[in-house]
Parts: sequence; structure tokens; C-alpha cells
Amino acid sequence: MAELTYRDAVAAGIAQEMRRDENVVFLGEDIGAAGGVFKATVGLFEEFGPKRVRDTPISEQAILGAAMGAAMTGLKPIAEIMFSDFLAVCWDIVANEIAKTRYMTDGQITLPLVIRTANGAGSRFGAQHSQSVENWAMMIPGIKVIAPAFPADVKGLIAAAVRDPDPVIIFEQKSLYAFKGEVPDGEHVEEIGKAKVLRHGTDCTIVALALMVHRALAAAEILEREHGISCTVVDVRSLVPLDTVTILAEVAKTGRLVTIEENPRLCGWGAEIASIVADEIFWDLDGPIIRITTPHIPLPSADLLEDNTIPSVERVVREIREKID
Amino acid sequence: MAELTYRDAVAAGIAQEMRRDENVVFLGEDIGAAGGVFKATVGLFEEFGPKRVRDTPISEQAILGAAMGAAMTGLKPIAEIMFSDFLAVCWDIVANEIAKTRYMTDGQITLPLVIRTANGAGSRFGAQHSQSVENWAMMIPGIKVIAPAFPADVKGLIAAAVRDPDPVIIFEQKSLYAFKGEVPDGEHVEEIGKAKVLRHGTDCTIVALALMVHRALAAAEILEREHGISCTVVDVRSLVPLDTVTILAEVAKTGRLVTIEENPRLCGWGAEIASIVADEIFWDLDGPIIRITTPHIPLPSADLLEDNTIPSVERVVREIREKID
Amino acid sequence: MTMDKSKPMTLGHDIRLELYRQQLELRYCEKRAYDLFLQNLIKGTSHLSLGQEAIAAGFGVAMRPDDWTFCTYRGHAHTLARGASMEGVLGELMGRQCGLLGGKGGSMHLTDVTKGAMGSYAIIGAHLPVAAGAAWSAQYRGTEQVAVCFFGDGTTNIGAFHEALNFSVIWKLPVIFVCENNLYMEYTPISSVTAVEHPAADRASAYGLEKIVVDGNDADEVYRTAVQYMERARKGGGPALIECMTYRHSGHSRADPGKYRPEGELDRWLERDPIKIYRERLLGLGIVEATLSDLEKESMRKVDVATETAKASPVPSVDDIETNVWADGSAAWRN
Amino acid sequence: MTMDKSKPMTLGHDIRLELYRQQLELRYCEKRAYDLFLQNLIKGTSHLSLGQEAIAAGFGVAMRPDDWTFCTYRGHAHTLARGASMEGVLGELMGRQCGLLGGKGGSMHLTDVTKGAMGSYAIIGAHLPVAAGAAWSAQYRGTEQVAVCFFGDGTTNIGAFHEALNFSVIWKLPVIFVCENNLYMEYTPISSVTAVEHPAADRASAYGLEKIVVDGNDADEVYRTAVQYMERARKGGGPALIECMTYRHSGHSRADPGKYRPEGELDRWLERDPIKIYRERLLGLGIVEATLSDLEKESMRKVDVATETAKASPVPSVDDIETNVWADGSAAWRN
Ligand SMILES: Cc1ncc(C[n+]2csc(CCOP(=O)(O)OP(=O)(O)O)c2C)c(N)n1
Ligand SMILES: Cc1ncc(C[n+]2csc(CCOP(=O)(O)OP(=O)(O)O)c2C)c(N)n1
Ligand SMILES: [Mg+2]
Ligand SMILES: [Mg+2]
Repeated sequence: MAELTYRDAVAAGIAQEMRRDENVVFLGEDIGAAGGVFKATVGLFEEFGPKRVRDTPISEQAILGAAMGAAMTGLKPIAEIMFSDFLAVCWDIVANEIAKTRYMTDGQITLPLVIRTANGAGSRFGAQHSQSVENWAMMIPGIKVIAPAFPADVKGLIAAAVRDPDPVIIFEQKSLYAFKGEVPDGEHVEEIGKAKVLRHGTDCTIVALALMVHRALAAAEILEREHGISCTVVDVRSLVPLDTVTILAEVAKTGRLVTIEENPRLCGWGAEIASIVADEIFWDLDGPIIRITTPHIPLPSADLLEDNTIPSVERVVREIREKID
Repeated sequence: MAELTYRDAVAAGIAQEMRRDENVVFLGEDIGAAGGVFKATVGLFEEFGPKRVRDTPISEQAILGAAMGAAMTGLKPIAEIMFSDFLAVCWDIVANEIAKTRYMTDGQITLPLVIRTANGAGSRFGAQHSQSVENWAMMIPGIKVIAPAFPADVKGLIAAAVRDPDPVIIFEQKSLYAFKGEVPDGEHVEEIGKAKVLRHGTDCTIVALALMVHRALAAAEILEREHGISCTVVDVRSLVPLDTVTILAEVAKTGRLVTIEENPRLCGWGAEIASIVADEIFWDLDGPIIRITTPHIPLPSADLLEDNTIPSVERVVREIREKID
Repeated sequence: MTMDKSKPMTLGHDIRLELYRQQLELRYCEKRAYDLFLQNLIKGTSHLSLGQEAIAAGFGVAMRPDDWTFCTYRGHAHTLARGASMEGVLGELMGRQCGLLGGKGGSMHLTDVTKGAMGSYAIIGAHLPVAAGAAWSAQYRGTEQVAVCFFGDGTTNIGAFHEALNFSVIWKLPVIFVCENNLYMEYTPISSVTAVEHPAADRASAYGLEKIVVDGNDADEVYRTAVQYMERARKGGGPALIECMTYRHSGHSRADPGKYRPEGELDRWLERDPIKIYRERLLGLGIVEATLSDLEKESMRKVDVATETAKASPVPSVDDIETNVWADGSAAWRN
Repeated sequence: MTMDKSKPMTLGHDIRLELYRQQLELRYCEKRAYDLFLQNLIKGTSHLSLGQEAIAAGFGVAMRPDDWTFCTYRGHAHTLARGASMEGVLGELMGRQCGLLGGKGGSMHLTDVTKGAMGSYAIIGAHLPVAAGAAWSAQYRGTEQVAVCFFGDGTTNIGAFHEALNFSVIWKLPVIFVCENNLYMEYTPISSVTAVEHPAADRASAYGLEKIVVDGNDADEVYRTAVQYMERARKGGGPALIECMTYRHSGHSRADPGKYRPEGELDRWLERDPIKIYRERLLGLGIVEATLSDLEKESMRKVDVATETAKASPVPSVDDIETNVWADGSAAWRN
């Protein structure tokens, strides 16, 4: 086990797959010689050269359209959209083309491609460079959606995404790029579609994603130590497919569900999980379902404002203390 | 009261506002001389002329960008995006620009503009011309979202949208364009943000939108007559702002919530409402929350397939019979 | 109309008869589709290529079997021209099991991957970058395949057009962008919303490309141009943008009677009907009437047979609805 | 470098001194912003216009107070050039209450509507159609206002560029599109990803516009061009696309040391520093050293005062977070 940062795990995952399969190609803005604006793809250009690691113009529709056309004709492209906010400029290619083509062609066209993008707040970048938009992708039938919280998952899920025959979008959390963690040596591939129970408790089940997993763990620690509230923490990891087996089982055990979402409130992934729980294991619930989300506002930029907008450890502790007994 | 079709109510609403305020302008593809591809804007070009009713090139980003620039400098544009699926090609302008500008500028820029678009299935147009994407808009903080089910609401809510100082997106349901209903004579303006209780029952509360309101009413009729199940039917009408006062009150009265959504399942507006209900009036619930949605798939085209994909009256009746006692 | 005509390619009778046969099949099949609407056997919308057949045919005949076609909702002709089965096309329009997409896609999404027909795209502009991507794959693997991407005049004003063109040129991709300028978008003349006269060709220089305008109603001219630029692309010479002038004889779609067109315009174009002028040319070249009328009968028979086959095909099963979202054949979003 | 130089406009000393003063203020303020980063008083990112000041200044001086500016994340200079307060700009960068946006927007979204600075846009290309819309509004109301839209070379490859240009031409809108070609996108040279040499000017003809390239480091040339085309636009002559050649002295953003630039390139451009050459020109025109150094001192004092004011301003209150989503001042999505 080596300790890697989340950002280095990105490059490690891509490199592992590019070494294995020469049809894996990588394209995006400033990803090559520059190693990416988040330095998450450093070394790939040097190792695989300009034929396989290609800098593009600022043309996101062309980037994803090209990835799609290449995927249907034998390549396995990985495309970077620098900030997840920019998915909006190529949303048609994601939502109307990539996601729908297999179904519309009744299975004639399969699209083994990966879209990687930097998601989330915490860098004081303001409302157009800080969004958590994983629910934009979750809404669209036909695209798999993953959002790793730990370096090992980053590497393993990128590898799985490249090997997956379907389109997969990976939301890498900007605020986690510097986070360090153990990553298995050698070839490492995780399974897409599995949540992970990171902590077992008895009073409530916290379901979280990406950065919020870390906050959930920290809050659970404090709640246990200082307030005697014992929480299960589930890292969703994959929004599509969604591991409802694990989530329902863990919520049923504690009788309470709390989701922690970095996205603005309305139609977040937590709403979907809440609706599944409120339908399928309603009788196992011992009390209201709590969603802790960013308020339904565009994100502010100043550090103090931003820090008080996305769910903090303190807020999670406070809300759970108030609402779970 | 005159009887108007839903499509004629669109033109009537726009005309009413254009007569009242000369800063109201209207732009879009084939909306002028041709009267719109759904014939929902017939007569406007003739009455208001090419200065105020403007045909555009196929440039959706330019259409909405121009509407935005005009709105911040004194006009009140109404922009048509022909099919709601095409919002994907200009999603950046909607989600990143129009919705966020007021907040980012701390209120310096206000955007009184309206986006109208034809939403929903039923015309055998296939996966790229049939989507219900109202949840795409609901997710984005900073834009109001309405979806009328009746001609009177079409006219009154379009008028309200034009008068609203904030950006409003109106989802007109394609499958309802030929639907006829009474529309008040003379000036007619509805209030945005109010749900409407269309039927009072005791066993469960059905919450629906647009076409699904009609199916909910038909199902409620059958459920009452044939199965002795008495349903309240709430027409949500406005997703943002959301009339949680009415919805929570009506669900609390019957103790059961059923949402009927034309959108594919994941992260639909029904999930949001379910999560609010499961939090705020959990103790008033007498049983699971049921969501009846289109399956989470792109839409098929053939008539038989399409008809069996979006929620039908029969399916609503069946699911409610099975799940509500 | 600029094109390298210094050494015009001579076309043999075999090629010419093939071009004629193709145009006939496309014409008869589109006309049949129109009849099937009137009989309410085709639901939904449909966009015919009546009057524009020379373009699909000219390229179809010029392409190698392993080349790729990307087309629009107005894509029946382009799909057929690659050899997709006629009952597969008509069956899809009628929403039958024998349809190319089993009824899932409908008239706007015709696809036959086995014939290199890589999809019909119904959102304006989207398929231009997709075609570029296929061309990238051919270049990467050194297969000398070419991607041909058809689109309308109105499509030249959307952002994806611009992105795809620039992208293809800088990567020198083997992709041919074919603008079918039929003078109209849906109901609005392209000239009223476009800053230049030739919406595609007058923009070629913005991508360092040469200006190419051809008579899209002349199958020979289309064919020659297609061969010339596809060969260049195959050899690594990069993309081309070709504007074909043409006209659609019917409305934009099923719902459109085409009333917005000025008096006499249609008549003038009917005189330049690609099939009419091609038939006259063949006769002028000494091909005998009987050869042509045999071809015509044979094409019509093919359409008749396909129609009956499609009509006889059952409607799809509701069990098919939740299949083929994913590569494993399922539609499951949860475990 | 084509421009109508047949009757070159003569510039008075007053205009020239104003151009110098503007450039100085922009330069000193950007340098101060850089210092404030190093002191960790500015968080987040920031994109400086060091080296590109002649463009913002040239247009700023040429514009009427009621004209509108639309700019990018690299927009401090363009916002200041319209007269926005310096402490408002520095305060926003520092996330203070006195900031133009009260800390909500940050460095990438500077806006001062009272000065016609209609926003800074951080998604490439989006503001081009928005500027067109403002121009439409001016045209509609007959106000003779002009919208000026600044963007970089890299922005010419995104779809919105294309849509906005075509749209503005066909509606003959009073909008001036100003491409600041600083040779790079973030870290990638524009020449490596663009099909033509001049990413903006070589595409002008695709919109029926004339090719205009100016020396963006020469404030006089920028000013003259600005006046000429803005006057034309005001009179109903429609839009212009102006490419200004320039260079940024620092990296793309705070995080970027600019190591990707070839040896010597920066030095060559430093010799053509717009402020250096302008100072020399003014001296050559007989303006005395003391006048210039007075201006310099005064500008520096202005920056110092603004810095202190901004530093003294409190941070915003958490109560401000949920305000101003809607016109009623609230953030309420439910009743
Ligand atoms: C992004 C987008 N905008 C609008 C439409 C609606 N639409 C379908 S066809 C069409 C006209 C296209 O004109 P053109 O490109 O000339 O092709 P033609 O139909 O003439 O073959 C329009 C506006 C669409 N499908 N996608
Ligand atoms: C749609 C979109 N894609 C990518 C980016 C990231 N990005 C920000 S600035 C930039 C480079 C822009 O280059 P240019 O237009 O030349 O402007 P400059 O920064 O040189 O002033 C990029 C790629 C973005 N903000 N928006
Ligand atoms: Mg056309
Ligand atoms: Mg640049």
C-alpha cells in the first residue's frame, strides 16, 4: 500500500488503464503538457505521448462529441471537462446524445467512454466554478455516475469506469485533490455500483458522498464521543447504479436516515434516496428523514460565506443532535 | 369565459402582456411568420410586427443569451426554446448565467425574462423530442419554474411570468396543446407559487403536474367510483417557488402521498416533495410514500411503447389500489 | 460553384446506373413513407428527403463499405443509401418489430451499424463533433476509413458546427462535412438568419478550408466531389466542408404543407428534380429507355416488398421497453 | 493590421494623458492585487491583465458613460476602466463587505451596473450572446448605446462565439466584440488548437465582417479603433469584431507560474510593455516628465488608499448568504 493524494490517484488510475489497453485515449483542455489545471494528470503526456494524450481547444461539445464518436468506433476515450460547471456548455452531448444512444439504437451502439470532471466547492471560486452537479447526471437515464471520496476509490473506480462498456461520469471533488490515503499497489479495480459502510452505529444512518463522507465521519466521531449518538456512515460512491441494497439495509437497522449533500437542496440525490426509503422501508423508520444540504442558492465566493454555505461538520453535529434522539 | 385550447391560451397570454407593455418582446425559431411549430404563437407576428416578434437562427445560446442581455438593460423578453430537450444546448445560459447572475452581483442585475418551452411525451417523437425536464430547471437555484395543466393557468401564469422581476421558465406540455378549457375573459393573471387543490378526498393525496394532473383526476374518478378509494388531487403548477403549505396540509389530511411524474424516476420533483413530507410531516403519514414515474429510461418512439412508458390512468389506478388501503 | 474541375473524373455507365438506381430507391421509398402517413400507418413526425436524393446517393455510392455515415432526423435517404434494409427503415417509421431500432428510436434516429450508418441525430449540430470523433478513431487506428456527416443549412448557425469544424481541421481528421442547403430551416428561409450567402461554404475559410459549393441536384457532381475529398481525407489530407445546393419538394416534416414558400419557387426546382435531370442525362448518354424503366420497376418492386414485409411485422412487445439502456441489455439503475 | 487609416484621428494631449492615467491605474491595481495574494489577503483565484492594459484603457476612454461593458474572469481592468471604485474591486477580491458584490461574486464576476460594467463572466463564451442582447435592447429603444464585449483568443473556438457573431450581424446590433489575443489559453498556445492564424479576425468574413487586427499594446491604436467602430455601431452600422494582439506578463491565474512559455518570449513582450511604450511616446510628444511622474504618484496613491479602505472593510456577514437570489431580496424557494 502506497500513500497517494487523491489527485495522484487520478493519474495512477488513468495510467494503469492506458498501459493495459492501447485503445484508451485521453483528451481535454490543458491536460497534456500542462498536466491539468488541478495537476491531476501529471506525467501522462510524458508517458503516453501526444497521440494518446491530447490537448484540445476550448470546445467542450467537440471534446465530448469526439469522445462519443471515438467510443462507438473502437476507442475507449477518457474526456476531461475541467470544472463540472462546464458540463452545462456540452450538456446536450451528455444528456441527449451519450446517454440515449444505446437505447435509441436498441443496443446497436455501445459507448465505452469516461467523462472526468472536477466538482464541488471550497476554493473560493464563486458560483460558476464550485457547483456540485452530480444530480444533473443522476437525473439522466443512460449514464453511470460515480463520485469517489478516497484515493483508493479514485484509482479503482477510474479503472472500473474505463473497463465499463457504458458511459461513466466521474465527479472528482476539487476540495479532496490534496487528500492523502492508502492505495493498493499493483492493479487495482473497484466495482461500480457498490456503497461502502464506513462506520457502524445504532441511532441513525448517515448517507453521504465525496467530501461530505469525510464530514460525516468527523461528525459521527463527535456525536459518539460528546453526545452519545451512534451513527452508521455509508459512502454512496455510485449514484447510478445505486446500491439500494446496502442503503436500505443500513437505514432499516438504525431506523433513521440522514443524507448529507453538497449540492443545493432541490432534487439532490438525497431526495431520491429519501423517497426510496420512505416508500420501501417506511415501516422500519423511527422518525423523520433528515436532509442536510447546501441551501438552494448559487454559491458565494468569499471564504467566510462559502464556508458557511456548504454543510460543515458543526452543522451536521448540530442538526443530528437536534433531530435524532 | 371563453373556451380556448391550451395552445391558443399561450398566444393569448403573450398578446395580453405585449399589449400592456411595449418592452415585452418575443424571440425564437419559427415563432413569427410561421406562428410556431406547435401553432401556439399564431397571430403575434401579425399584431406586433417584426420588431417585437423576432425569428432567430438555430442558435439557442444566442437566443437565451440575447434574452438575458436584453432583460438586464430594460426589455422584458420572452424566449422560446422549441422543445424542452433543446435546453441542453443552451443549458449554460440557463443554469450558469441567467439563474446565478442576480446572486453573484449581489442584486445589481435583475433579469425579468421568460423562457417558454414545449415539454413532454405522447407524440411519438422519440427520446430527443419528448422529455419532461422540469426537474432540470428545478435543480438550479435562481430560476422560477412553472408547468400549467389548464388553458386558464397557461394564460394567467404566462402573464404572471412576464410581470415577474425574476427569470421564469414555463414548461408547456406538448400533449396538452389541443386540450380545451375555460379561460377568463379580459385581463387574467395568476399568482406564481400556488398549488391548486382540484379534488378533495380522504384516503390519499395525489400530487401531480401538467399532463399528469389530468391522469390523476381521471384515476381519482375511477378509484372513487369503482374501488371506494377517495383521493385528493393537487396540481403543483409551480415547482419553484413550491407551495409546500398547500402540499403539506393536503398530505397531512389524508396521511398518504402519491406523486405522479412524467419525468424519468431519478431526482424528479416528486422525490423532492417526498423528502420534504418525510421530514416535516413524518408523524402524519399513515403509510409509505408512493412515486409513480416514467421508468428511468430514455423514451421509446413507437406508439405502443411510448404509451406504456409514461404513467397511464390504468397504472395510477392499479398502483394506488395495490398500495393504498 | 468552385471545385477542381481541371481533370474531370469520367464516370462509367455502371456507376451512373448505380447512382440512378439509388436515387430511385430513395425517391420511391420516401414517397411510400408519405403514403403510409396518409394511411395513418406511420405515427409521429417524419422528415423526407424528396428532391434531395442526389446527395445521399452520390455519397452513398462513393463511400467504402466500412466508411461511416452520420445524419440527421432527415436521414431515411442517407441510411438507405448505405444499404440498410428498406423494411428496416419503413418498419421503424411504422413502429414495428422489424424496424432498425425495434421501434425504440423512430424515424429521427435510424441507425444500421452493420452498414456503417452510425446514427441519425435529432438535435441540431450534435452529430458534427460525433462524426469528428469517429474520424479520430479511424486516424488513430490507421484504418483509412472516412466519416461523412450530413446536415442542413440551418445547422451552420449553431455552436457545435463551429467547434466540430475547428477541431477536425486542427487534428486533420478524415471527416467530410456535407451541408445540404435546401434554402430553409423549418419554415424560415436560411437567408433571413444568416450573415453570409453560403452558410457553410462562406465559412470554410474560418477553418482554413477551401470554399466548395456543388449542385446538390446533380448526382454526378456530388459523386465526383465526394470521391475527390474522401480520397484526400483517407490519405491524411484532412477534412472538407462541402455545400450542396438543393431543395426539398415537400414540407419540413409531416405537419408542414410548406405554405411559406414563394409562389413558383417549388415549380422552378421541380424542373431541376435530380431524378428527372439524371434520367435525361442517361438517355443522352445512350442508355436505352428499357434499361431505365427496368430499373424503375425493380426499385418500385423493392419498395412494395419492403412495405408488405414491414406491414406484416408485429408491433414491438411492451417487454422491450425496459431493455438496452445498458450494455448488459438491462435498464437497471439499482441493485 | 488593417484599419481605416486613411484619415487618422488626431488625439489631443488630454485624451492621451487620460489613456496614460487609465493604464497606470490598471497596472498598479493589478500589481497590488498580486501583492495581496502573496500576503494571503486574497483567497481563491484571480486573473490579472498585466501587460494587456492598453485594451481596457483604450476602450474605457472611448466609451460613453452609458455604454455597456461585458468582460471575463480576467476583468478587473475592464471593470476599473469604466470607473468602478478601486476599493470595490480590491474589496471584492479580498472578500470584504465593501466589495462590488459584497463578497458574493468574487474576482471572476466583478460588476458595477452604475458604471455600465454589466458583469464579468467566468464560463468561456457565454457573455458574447449576452452582450448582443444588451445591444438589441439599445437598438430597440433607440438609445445609441453600444455594448462592448471583451474575451480571449481561446474563446473563439467555443460555440457561443459563433452563435453570437452571426446573431449580431443579422440583427445589425450595436455591439463590438473585442478579442484580446494574448497567444495563450490557460497553458496551451492558441496556435496549437486553432485552424487559422488570427482566431478572431480570420473568422470575421464568416459573418460578413471585415478583418480587423490592431496592436493591443498601443493604447492610441486601440482607442482610435474603438472610437471608429463604436461610432459606426451607434449610427446603426452594426457590429465589429476586433482582434487586439497582446500578451499577459503573468501566468493565467494565481496558481500559474507560466513555465510553458518559450525562453525569451516574455522578455520580448516586456520590451513592448504598453505602459513603457506609451510613456516614451508621451515624452516624445513633448509632455514633460513631471506631468507623467505626477500622474504616476497620484495613481499609486489612489491604489494605496483603496487598499487601505478595502483592508479596513469588515468581512461580510453570514446573514448575507441567503439573500438576493430573487428580486425581492430573498432566497426563498418555498412559501
Ligand atoms: C438544437 C435544436 N434546435 C432546434 C431544433 C428544431 N429543428 C429541427 S429541424 C430544424 C431546421 C433545421 O434546418 P436545416 O439545418 O436547414 O435542415 P433541414 O431540415 O432543412 O434538412 C429545426 C429548427 C432541433 N432539432 N435542435
Ligand atoms: C466553457 C469553459 N471551458 C473552460 C474554461 C476554463 N478556462 C478558463 S480561462 C481559460 C482560457 C481562456 O483563454 P482565452 O480565451 O484566451 O482568455 P485569456 O485567459 O487568455 O484571457 C479556460 C480554458 C471555462 N472557464 N469555461
Ligand atoms: Mg435546410
Ligand atoms: Mg488568451
